[in-house]
Amino acid sequence: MADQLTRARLGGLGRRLAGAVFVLWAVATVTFFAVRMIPGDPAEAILGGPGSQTSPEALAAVRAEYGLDQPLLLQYLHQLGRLATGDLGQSYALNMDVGPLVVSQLGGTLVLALLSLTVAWLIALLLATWSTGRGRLARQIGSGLEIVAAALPHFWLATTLIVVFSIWWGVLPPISTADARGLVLPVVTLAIPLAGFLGQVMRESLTAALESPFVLSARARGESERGVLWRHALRHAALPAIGLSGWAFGSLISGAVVVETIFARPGLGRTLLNAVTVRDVPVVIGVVMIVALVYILMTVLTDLASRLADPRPTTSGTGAGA
Amino acid sequence: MTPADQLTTGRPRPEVALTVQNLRVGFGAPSAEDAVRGVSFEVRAGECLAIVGESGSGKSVTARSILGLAGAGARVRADELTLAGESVLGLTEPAWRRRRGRDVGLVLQDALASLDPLRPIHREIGDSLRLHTRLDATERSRRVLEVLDAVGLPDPHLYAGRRSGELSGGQRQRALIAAALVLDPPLLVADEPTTALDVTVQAQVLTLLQRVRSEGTAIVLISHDLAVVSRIADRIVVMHDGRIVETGTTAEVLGNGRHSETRRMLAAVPVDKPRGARLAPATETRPAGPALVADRPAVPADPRNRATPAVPLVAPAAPPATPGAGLALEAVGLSKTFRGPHGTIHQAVDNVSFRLQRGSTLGIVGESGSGKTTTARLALALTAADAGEVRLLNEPWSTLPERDRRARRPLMGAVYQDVLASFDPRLNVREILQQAVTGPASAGRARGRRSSAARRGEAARVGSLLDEVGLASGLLERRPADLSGGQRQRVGIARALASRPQVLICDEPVSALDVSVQAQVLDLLDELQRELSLSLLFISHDLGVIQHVSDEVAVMHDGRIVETGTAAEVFTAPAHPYTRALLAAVPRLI
Amino acid sequence: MSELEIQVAAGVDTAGGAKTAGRGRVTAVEVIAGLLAALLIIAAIAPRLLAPGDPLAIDPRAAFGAPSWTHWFGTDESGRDIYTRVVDGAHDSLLIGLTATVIGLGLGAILGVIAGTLGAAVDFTVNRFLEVLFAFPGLLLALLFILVFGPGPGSAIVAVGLSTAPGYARIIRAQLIRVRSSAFVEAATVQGLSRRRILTRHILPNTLAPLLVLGTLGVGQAIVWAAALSYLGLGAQPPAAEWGAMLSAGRTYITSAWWMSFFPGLFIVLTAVCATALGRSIERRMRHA
Amino acid sequence: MPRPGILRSAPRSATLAVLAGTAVIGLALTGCTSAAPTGDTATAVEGGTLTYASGDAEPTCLDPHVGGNYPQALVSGQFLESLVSLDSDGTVIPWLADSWTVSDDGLTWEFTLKDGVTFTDGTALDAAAVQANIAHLQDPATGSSTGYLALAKVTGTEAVSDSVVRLTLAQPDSALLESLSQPWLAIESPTALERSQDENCAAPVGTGPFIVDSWVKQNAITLVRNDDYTSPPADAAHDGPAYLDSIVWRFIPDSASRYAALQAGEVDVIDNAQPDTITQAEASDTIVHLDAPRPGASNRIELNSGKAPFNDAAVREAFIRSANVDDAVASLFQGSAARSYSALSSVEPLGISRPDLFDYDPDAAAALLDEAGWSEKDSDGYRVKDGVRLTVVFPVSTNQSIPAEQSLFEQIQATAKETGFDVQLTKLDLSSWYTALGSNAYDAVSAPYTKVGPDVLRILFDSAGITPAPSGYFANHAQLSDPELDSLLAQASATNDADTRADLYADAQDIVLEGFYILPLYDQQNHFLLSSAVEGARAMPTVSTPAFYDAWLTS
Repeated sequence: MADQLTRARLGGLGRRLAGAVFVLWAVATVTFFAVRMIPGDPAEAILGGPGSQTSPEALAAVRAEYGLDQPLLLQYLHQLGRLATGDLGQSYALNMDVGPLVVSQLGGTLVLALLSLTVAWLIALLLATWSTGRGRLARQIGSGLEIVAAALPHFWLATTLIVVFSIWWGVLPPISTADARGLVLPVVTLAIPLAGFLGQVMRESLTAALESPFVLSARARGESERGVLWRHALRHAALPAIGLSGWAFGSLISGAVVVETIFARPGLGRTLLNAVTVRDVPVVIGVVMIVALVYILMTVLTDLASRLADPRPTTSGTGAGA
Repeated sequence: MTPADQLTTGRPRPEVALTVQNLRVGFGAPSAEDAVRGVSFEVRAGECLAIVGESGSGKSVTARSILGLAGAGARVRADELTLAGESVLGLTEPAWRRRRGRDVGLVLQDALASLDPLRPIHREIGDSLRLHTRLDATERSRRVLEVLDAVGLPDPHLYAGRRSGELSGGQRQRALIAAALVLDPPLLVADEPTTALDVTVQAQVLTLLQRVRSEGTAIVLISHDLAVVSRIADRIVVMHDGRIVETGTTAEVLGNGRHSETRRMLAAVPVDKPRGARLAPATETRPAGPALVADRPAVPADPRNRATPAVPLVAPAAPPATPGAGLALEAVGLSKTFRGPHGTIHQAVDNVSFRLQRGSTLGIVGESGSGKTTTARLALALTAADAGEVRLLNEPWSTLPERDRRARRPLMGAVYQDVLASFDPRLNVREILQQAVTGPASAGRARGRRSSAARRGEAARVGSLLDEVGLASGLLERRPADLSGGQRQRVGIARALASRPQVLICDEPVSALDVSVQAQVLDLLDELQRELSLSLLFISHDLGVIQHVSDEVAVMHDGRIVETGTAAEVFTAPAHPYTRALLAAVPRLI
Repeated sequence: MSELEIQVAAGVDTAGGAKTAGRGRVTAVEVIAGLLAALLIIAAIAPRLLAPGDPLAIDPRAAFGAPSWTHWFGTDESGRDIYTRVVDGAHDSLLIGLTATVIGLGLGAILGVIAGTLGAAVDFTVNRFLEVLFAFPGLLLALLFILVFGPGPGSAIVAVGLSTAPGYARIIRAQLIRVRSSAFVEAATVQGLSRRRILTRHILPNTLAPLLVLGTLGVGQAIVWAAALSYLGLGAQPPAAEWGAMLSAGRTYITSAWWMSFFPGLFIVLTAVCATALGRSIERRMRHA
Repeated sequence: MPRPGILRSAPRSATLAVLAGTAVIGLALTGCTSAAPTGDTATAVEGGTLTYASGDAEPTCLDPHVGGNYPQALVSGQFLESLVSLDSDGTVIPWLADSWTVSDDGLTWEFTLKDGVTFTDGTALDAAAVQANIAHLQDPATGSSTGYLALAKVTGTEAVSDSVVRLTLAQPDSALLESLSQPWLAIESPTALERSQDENCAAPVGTGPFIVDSWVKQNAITLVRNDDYTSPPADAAHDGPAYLDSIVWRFIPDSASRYAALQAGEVDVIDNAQPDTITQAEASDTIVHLDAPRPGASNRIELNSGKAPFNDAAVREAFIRSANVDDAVASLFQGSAARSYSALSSVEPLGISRPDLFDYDPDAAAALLDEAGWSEKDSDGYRVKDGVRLTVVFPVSTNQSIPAEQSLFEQIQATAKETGFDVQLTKLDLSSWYTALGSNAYDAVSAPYTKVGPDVLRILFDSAGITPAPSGYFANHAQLSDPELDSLLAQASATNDADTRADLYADAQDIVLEGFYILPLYDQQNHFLLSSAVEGARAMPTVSTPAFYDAWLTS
């Protein structure tokens, strides 16, 4: 029985890994063929667009350099081969290897995303705990705040925060700085809408937990409201929100596209937007691949975290990305 | 049960554990009627007082008010509310908290949900010690193991670290009781402590509670089930509509209940009532006239309408209609396995054979996980058996391809436990019945072109179905979600009857119902069987119900049928040890 | 997970929590959301009723006017009245949001239904496909689409529709599977109904019933997303009075004329909030209907 | 959206060939503090870090030999130097070359290099180094476009001595000195040039006052002072090393963030300042405005005379008269840009201005249209002729037109509508914009063009410019095909007599302006905003890039 279980778990892990590899392969394939659908000559794009007065010789040289003169299938296989060895190719526009570029931009985005996730968690927790068990008005205020927060577009929030905190009051820098001050506004910008989503889920499960029999049992033991909240209900409330962290990461990456541009922060989002604007295909593929990779990683971590927080064997996982 | 240590610590007991005088509890607007309206009782040390009533009678609210946990919006007033010799009226929340757990413990119904599923049980139990004593961690854990041992949890060292989900039903109910007893409170409030449990486990828990009482702890036991409380209660309080309608010793109440509500409840208990005996007043089974659309009309004041419990409509020995006229349903060597989540294999049904005679009832009884529901699904040919065959009216059934079986499906109806879920939520009663009346036949016809005569015929049939199950036609436009539990089950039965089936598969059709509603439904099924010569496959975990409805009984255990025979044989002279254990555990009135 | 799935998940519980409010009773939130929705719809259909001016009428001399009695929301860099433009923009913004939602919902419904009805192999394939789409979180899929098909309002609509489709598909597939294995479908089988009839009479109607709720909740998110693309210069372009484009145009002048971006943004938020509130309310009512 | 300079600058700088000695780069200063070199070096404070925030796109390569666009010029001017420079009057002055001679036939140039100059990697500046640079620029593998074109006539180099280098030309090129003054032809260490292109792009080595210390992509380039600096241009305000310890060169594409950062003191200098921030800056006493318009053509709308409806001069005139540009410029640019009535930048001395031709006069416009047969109006108020609406398709490049300019077009669209023009503005990314031009799918277009000297007219209006290059690009967007104009421009570029040349260009401009082929708007905008703590910063008189050699920070 135990043996069977172990084998089953190993099998699950294997399936999981195979699934991750499959998704990465599919992402690479989709992206490769999608960008080949872009109208226009990639060689021209490499040389700076149709306006750049390129000579046929230069085009031919570029085609040869980037292997664009080979049949599409061969190019695709080459691309896969390179990806398998971690080589993401050369940026058309940035004159450097995509791998190191993307890796160098990953750090900033990860710091931003993880900080935002933490802050969003804190805000959501505070709001949920404040507004739960205080009667209908508090619940409605809490719920209303969450819905509004979830509806706030990053770009508008960022702009409004800059106007208020940088331009009117001048207390926080509107751009990234060497110290942590520059992180405040971007993190708040990303955290507030996310907190709206997390808070909705958290507060609902908190409400459900507070109405459950085990909380009644705890109260019947003489547990205080705070004890009920911290010892019992919060953990249950956190479960679905933990499960959402994979999704949250994805949404933060989307947000980073906007936030990094507005706050002039280095990072994957800004790199991606620049690359899309100038149609720098290898960089787009590189960013997409690394985001997919990190995203898959995050969903696995999320699953693990969910399992740690909820060791019940019946846990059905989160379904995020899986 | 292990003869463990004393459950109690020998803490001195107050003579009177609880005094309640004129308790009133209201919710919502001050003008709204109170849920509890002037309840008074007293519980002494070492006494078990049972509060009995159907859902909505106010018994749970009363119980929770004793712990000051009636809820945030509740208005609790009383002339006196004394707990362990101290008045708790108007206590502040912190003061309440100091008493809860120390002066009074609470045991709830569903231990799986009543213990935090994310925390090991030793933490849950230790919480009381942490909150009310100054014991250090080692002392606390010693006491936790002590009390777990005392409640009869095997190997406390091993189980203390588990979560409620990793324990069996009996184990976790013991753990829950241990959590309430760890501080040895003079009073234990047990709110339906055995309701969701299998009958054998229920018996063990009742025995445990008996021990608790015998050691001097007062118990307030809340239950809807008179049979359960009769085992351990010293005195019984019957509640109805927020009032106490009857109070007395257990023997008095059970033997000589005076109030109509008490009598109704007593009459409705199916156990030991002969086959064919009415459980509910005839007017409630099929209320005549449109006025009677509710489950329980106001208790009639007219003494002629008073329930006459245990009076058989026909001679109890009278054999069911036309037995031996052939087989309605026959199962031969049914087996079914399921694959578990981690590749484990679970044998749900193992070589099960049975025969259902025409016009009779075969009761299948078993505890949870015994394979009875899978058996029902196999009989309905909703799942394909791994081995074996089901034959319907001596013709192939389970071996037919679904396409061919469809034409024969009208011969077999089904009544479900969760009847609400079995209705398409988009349809109202009329649409549900209409569809059932039209049945698969309409699929062949041109859509929407049925003649008006045919439509009139359908409408008439829907009306007569409603009559058959005793529902007023005023309910036709309602959706099942807006009906009461009993009404829903009647709609479910009407739907099952719509195709004029010969065989009815009833899977726990009354388990979700209050005992008096259960009585009405059982009576109804009984009458219908007689009138329509139905053959019933009746599946239930409740031996009382099975005993009451069945001509023949099959006892299932771990996927196998361990014993079959006529109801009389099985219930009076059980051959298999498991059957004997089951029967011994059945709670009976006195 | 997607924003939508969260909204749906949270909405279910909200509806449960709202049981104290009673089934039929109209809450204050619903009244406000309903009024706002009505105003937005009027603005989209007949903007002149709410703002009689010309949204494109320029008045260079009145440029960069702060909010005042004559210009409630101020004026923009060309002296156009921002209130008039915001009202006028309701049409484009709602249309973009609606179209994107219809595309997303339609694709999602097709994928979800295909996955749920055409057998295990198809289900497996569609599921893997959705997994792959989910590995392009959020805006990524939309950006990729725009990279291929070029920026513009049309691209933005399809891009938003495409990136929301996986979320819808998963909700619908889950709903379909829930319905398919529900007791009432089994009951219909027992009644002898054919597979096709069960599918068309019970499974599909019950699966697709929540589409209205999904759509309402989704419109809010779609408007925000489309506005984000406009903001990044990849969607609708100024001087189109689309809110995202207005906001984008206004951002240039944020240091001197905050109202140019504040009010369009405010209406994006209001619309999204309104959609969420209405979606939840419909959900609650359908549950109790 | 800020304008990503990678794309925008390529065509502009690619043709930035400088004609002989006619460029005068204006350096207008507004605000209360002078940011120009004041000679007030006695009070200069050493040390400090200056943070520069660029709204242009981040260069992909810091070596301006590679490609050669404006963002590269902006930053490379801090660490690379050219052989010659221009002073504020447009006169060529010595820089790395102390002196130069030209043979009578104009085919041989000899440059004598400044003594004792070394590159920051220790390599000496000598004739071989200049040879290596020219070879590098002319090597197709380098991928130079601007420098490559500027050296098109140079056929050979020779080291006459260690300090004298000789260039041999195929044809006389009176623009050679101006070409060599451009940052795209700066001289780099030959040792460094031998590295791989990737390495050289990351940190080119020159003789300049600063050295590339690090480059964190998508974030900042850090430049540190060259303590051994000895080679300031002849018009510099001081000698020796720069005052600043270092410069942090950041990329903040969002104009509002950029200005907010300047306001908050997070950065000291920003470029691409928007009109409203310029107005705010001028009201503030902590921010100084530096206006440095670029040379070449003025910003203007070109009307496609190659097809209907603008093949009719009356319709062109009607369009121009129906557009209220003055009010629009006043409201949108709030005084930071002056209306232009010329084909050339106001810094071009040979430009002529014709305010009389560009009055806003809707009545006259209506009369002209009536005469031209566009007398009917449809239900939307647009003019129609033979059932065809009077439509002006106007693709706008979001990369090349700043938001205020896009708003200007919208205002023109609105005022022209009153007369009955249906102006269809479509905002396009650069690639789609080029496609629209290449497929002749436009009636009006605005394309900036930077080139020192009136010879820009030949590129923009010579009929040869109508034929697209193989890549589809062409410069004569007005599709002006007039043999008389062609001949005037040819004569002007051949003559050596200044007066004749001026007359010929004036005649040519009259043809362009009086034919209503273009609607001039204003000079190509190039505004810097500086914190008032920054002293001594200036824009180079060559192509208006900022220079911080003389700059210092008041504490």
